[in-house]
Amino acid sequence: MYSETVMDHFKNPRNVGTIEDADGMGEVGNPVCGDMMTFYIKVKNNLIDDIKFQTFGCGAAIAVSSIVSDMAKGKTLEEASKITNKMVAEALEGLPKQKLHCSNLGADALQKAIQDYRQKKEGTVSRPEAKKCYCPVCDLENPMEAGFCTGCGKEIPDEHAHGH
Amino acid sequence: MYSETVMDHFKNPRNVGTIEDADGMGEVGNPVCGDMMTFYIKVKNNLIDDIKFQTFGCGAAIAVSSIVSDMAKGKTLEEASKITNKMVAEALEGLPKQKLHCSNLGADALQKAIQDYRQKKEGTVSRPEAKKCYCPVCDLENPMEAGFCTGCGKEIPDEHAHGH
Amino acid sequence: MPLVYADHVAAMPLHPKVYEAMVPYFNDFYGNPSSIHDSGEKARTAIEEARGKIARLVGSQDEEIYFTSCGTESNNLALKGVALAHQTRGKEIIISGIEHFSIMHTANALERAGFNVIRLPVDQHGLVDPAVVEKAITPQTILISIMHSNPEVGTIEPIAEIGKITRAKNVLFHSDAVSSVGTIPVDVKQLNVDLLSLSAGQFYGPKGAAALFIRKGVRILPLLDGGIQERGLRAGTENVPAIVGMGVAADLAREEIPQRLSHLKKLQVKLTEELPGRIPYLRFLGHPTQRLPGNVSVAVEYIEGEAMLLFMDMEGIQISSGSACISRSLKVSHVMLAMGVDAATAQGSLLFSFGMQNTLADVDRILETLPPVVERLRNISPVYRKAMAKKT
Amino acid sequence: MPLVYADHVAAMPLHPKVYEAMVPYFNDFYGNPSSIHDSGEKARTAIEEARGKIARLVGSQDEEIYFTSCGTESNNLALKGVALAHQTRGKEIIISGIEHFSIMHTANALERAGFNVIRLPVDQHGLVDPAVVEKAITPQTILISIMHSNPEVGTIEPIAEIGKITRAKNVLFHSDAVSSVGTIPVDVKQLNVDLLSLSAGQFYGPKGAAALFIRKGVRILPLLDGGIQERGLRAGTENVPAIVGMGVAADLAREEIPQRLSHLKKLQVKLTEELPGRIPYLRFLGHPTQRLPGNVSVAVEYIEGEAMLLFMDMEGIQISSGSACISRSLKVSHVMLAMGVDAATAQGSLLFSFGMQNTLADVDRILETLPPVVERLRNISPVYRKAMAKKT
Ligand SMILES: Cc1ncc(COP(=O)(O)O)c(C=O)c1O
Ligand SMILES: Cc1ncc(COP(=O)(O)O)c(C=O)c1O
Repeated sequence: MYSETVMDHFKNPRNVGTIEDADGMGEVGNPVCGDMMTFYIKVKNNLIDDIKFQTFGCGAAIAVSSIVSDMAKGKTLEEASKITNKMVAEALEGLPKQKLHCSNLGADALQKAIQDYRQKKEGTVSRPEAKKCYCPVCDLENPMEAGFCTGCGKEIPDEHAHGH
Repeated sequence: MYSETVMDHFKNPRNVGTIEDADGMGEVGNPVCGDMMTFYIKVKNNLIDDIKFQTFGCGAAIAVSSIVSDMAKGKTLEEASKITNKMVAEALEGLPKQKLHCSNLGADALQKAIQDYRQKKEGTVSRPEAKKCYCPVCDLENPMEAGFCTGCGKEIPDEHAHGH
Repeated sequence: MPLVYADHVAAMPLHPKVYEAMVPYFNDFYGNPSSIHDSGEKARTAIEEARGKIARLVGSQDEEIYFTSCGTESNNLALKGVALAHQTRGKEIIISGIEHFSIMHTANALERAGFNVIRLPVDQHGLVDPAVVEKAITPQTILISIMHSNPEVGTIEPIAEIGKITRAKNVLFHSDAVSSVGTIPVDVKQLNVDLLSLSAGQFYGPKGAAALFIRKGVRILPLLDGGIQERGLRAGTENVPAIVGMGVAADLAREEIPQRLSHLKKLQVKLTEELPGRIPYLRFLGHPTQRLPGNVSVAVEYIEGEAMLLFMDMEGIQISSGSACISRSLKVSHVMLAMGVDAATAQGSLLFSFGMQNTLADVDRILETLPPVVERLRNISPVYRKAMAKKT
Repeated sequence: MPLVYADHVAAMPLHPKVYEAMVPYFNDFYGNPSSIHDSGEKARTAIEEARGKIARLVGSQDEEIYFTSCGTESNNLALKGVALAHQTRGKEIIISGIEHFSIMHTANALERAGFNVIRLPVDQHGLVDPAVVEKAITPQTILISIMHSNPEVGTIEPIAEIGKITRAKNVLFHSDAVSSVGTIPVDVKQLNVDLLSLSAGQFYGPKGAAALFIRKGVRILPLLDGGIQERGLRAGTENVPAIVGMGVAADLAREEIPQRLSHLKKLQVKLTEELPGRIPYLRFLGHPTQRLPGNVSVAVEYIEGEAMLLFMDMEGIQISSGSACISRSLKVSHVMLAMGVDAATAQGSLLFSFGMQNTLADVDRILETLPPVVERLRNISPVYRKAMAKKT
């Protein structure tokens, strides 16, 4: 099911943990929905000097958190802000269709931590991002990331599937 | 599918043939319907002295003709008249459900030959028997002997199935 | 006395390589393809590989192949699934008069549910005329289903020509290719079909595995609701060993079709050519040239098929017939009637359907065994006696 | 490292005697049961023998057993077949909230087709209350379908009690006994059910064979139209080897159920008793006593199931979970939600389902392997950190 890279990051996640005196913190998801990620960053000279995460979730969610933390570490805030879901999925050598929403979550959590830092240290006002509900138990007949209609079980064409 | 007795009569049918100067002749069925039987009898002292048949039809039809001829041979006309479908099927140690109509045919053909004899020799008026159509290609949705509804394929309860 | 099995339209033996490939999926890899652990993964990988093999056999994309349990289910899914999904557009369905029961009775069921079913005639060889199909199409027509070949009389239908018409008229086109796939080349692109049924049991694969090709983008609803196996179109735990076997059988078919064609043709031609010299009053059924290789359908006049079958069976020769006495519904073959064969003649029909393990010696066995059986039955047939009396 | 397969609700290995019995039907007796020659006869005899064996396992008459291709098909046939045949009498169908997808989604499909579906609640142990069933019945009710046991949480339902009610009220009663038959005693007479689904794959039989018991006299329409196999209720060439295997598996089950009960119970009790001493914050799911032997359903709080499964799989231990991440529809188990288990807890559910080849050593392996996996995942879980922070 998972690529070797995913399994490697799942088995040996990089940068696991918390940072007590973090400069920025971002949390997304909810255990009710299956996945929850918390990112902590330390910023030095506009660079992400240290990064840690904690994740409740499936193999993909853990691997995504790990690789996002790796990708962000040492980068400037601007560079790190540009990490997209697609880059995450590609770095992991692909994710199963129904797991692609996990890559969204990882990038979202990082961005949230960066925004938190900016808000706290630089007073920048965060643009609240329009969040999609990833909740698999929500009332929506068809969660947009599901890949399948959860009502009838039928495949949802790609163009609608991952419209984050 | 068939009992040993059926197979024996099918393989070695008794009394096959025609009788040139028959005292009575009876023919039932139609090749269109799958089965056709012709019976010939010679009558001496009110006894069936000789009997022959020819049959176009399936294994059951041939076996039925054969055993009916055997059962009738040497009997008085009255006794022979009493040969019923049930007796035929029993003498053959059973017939598959969907072949039971063949036993009707055999008894019918014999009765017809006896009636023909009576008509010719004794001037008796034959009671025309109410004939059921055994034609498998007829328009009836459910041939009565079919055992199954030929429309939907469902089993037809026994009480309706062989109501000859 | 070695057995001569010449009833391949009814069932085929497994190819030894197919059986070999299935064995590990009975004993070692018994996982459920939906399970995420290694046993499940192995099963899932196996069925996806099989899907690819079947796709290559019929020229489709992998994800256009949906597994079912039998040809009947594929045909039911095609007709009912399309009917349900498209009924708001129209309620007219066109089939031919010589379809397999699984199309014919499914169409009858749809008719009872309010659909309008048009049944097209065939000519004396069993051919559907593409021009007649074209004329039958109305704006209400949502689906046309014409079989690729008819196993009872061997006729191969002009599916590619009909496909051009349905494509031009923008009507969905299904073909029941159960008796064709694996024996003769079938390519869904070349045929322009939107749906196509095939069954492993008809190409030396196992019973219990079949498939429906559904062109990408064709809307269809499932027949079996439940889990989201087969992308939601066919719920139920996959029959992994059978599907694996079907995949291997598909690969073998792809490689062997040229040999199959020539071997089966050879047997068919020999029997067709030599039978009339041994038995008078025969009538060959189906198309003389446009026919399934290895398929010889012949009516022996003045006698009945089941009786012949029984005597042949005693001699170890296993064949089939379109006689009413054989069908459990006690009806003479609707295929033969649709072709204008009279019912009495159809009663005496015999179907020899050869397979790869049959030999020319088998044909010789048939040529030796059948004539005395026919003679014996004609000798006790009142119909034969009358016909001969008329002739003299 | 020997494999510990403890996912028998998903799939079971074949019993070696079942496999042995199937082999000749792949290689030697490949005939079609509808053929009248000897090969066909052998196949027909074999499936009728299998029918008898299955009838004896569930206490029915032979002709009340109808073969299908899988449990899902049996469930679809039961619900849709009865709904179609009885819709003129009423359009109300009652199911429970913890049915398998093949009942739940079939009921949804019937709802879309105009039927009224009542979904009954269950208590925190997953039990349906017979009194609630009784109250739900109206003059429009044509069918009630309550599963015999739930494989996800192990709860066995009071089917015999419900059967008394439906019999008294003269309403048809179906029970999905797919996860029960072959593991615990199931007798259709004692249960008073009118229809009952069972599947060979759930009692060491092959995939591809299942059955529906339909009490004599119950009117039902077919789902697959075509030939008149299975007395017209299920068209399609019979999967002979699988049906033969199902028969043998049924005979074995009948003989072995007492041993199965005690062996599986032993494994279940050991795991249930020893797990809490090794891992804190567990919650056992389903009924504490009225449950399938060998079935241990437990929620490990603060972490997610798929991650546990992956680590266990790496250690050669194969199990299952009701987590949303595992279901391909990305929904948390509806069964657990119906029982009032909150979604976050359900994410951490694990299902151990033992089979006859599992041993007490396997349970030990699980007891050793799971705790470090749980610890590792809790250590990286923000949910666990927060929960612990709250507790101190
Ligand atoms: C209770 C229950 N019903 C029905 C089914 C469906 O069976 P299948 O997947 O073989 O169609 C299952 C499957 O495991 C089941 O556990
Ligand atoms: C042309 C054709 N279609 C459909 C079927 C149905 O296949 P099955 O009996 O495997 O369901 C057959 C069976 O031989 C067939 O010949």
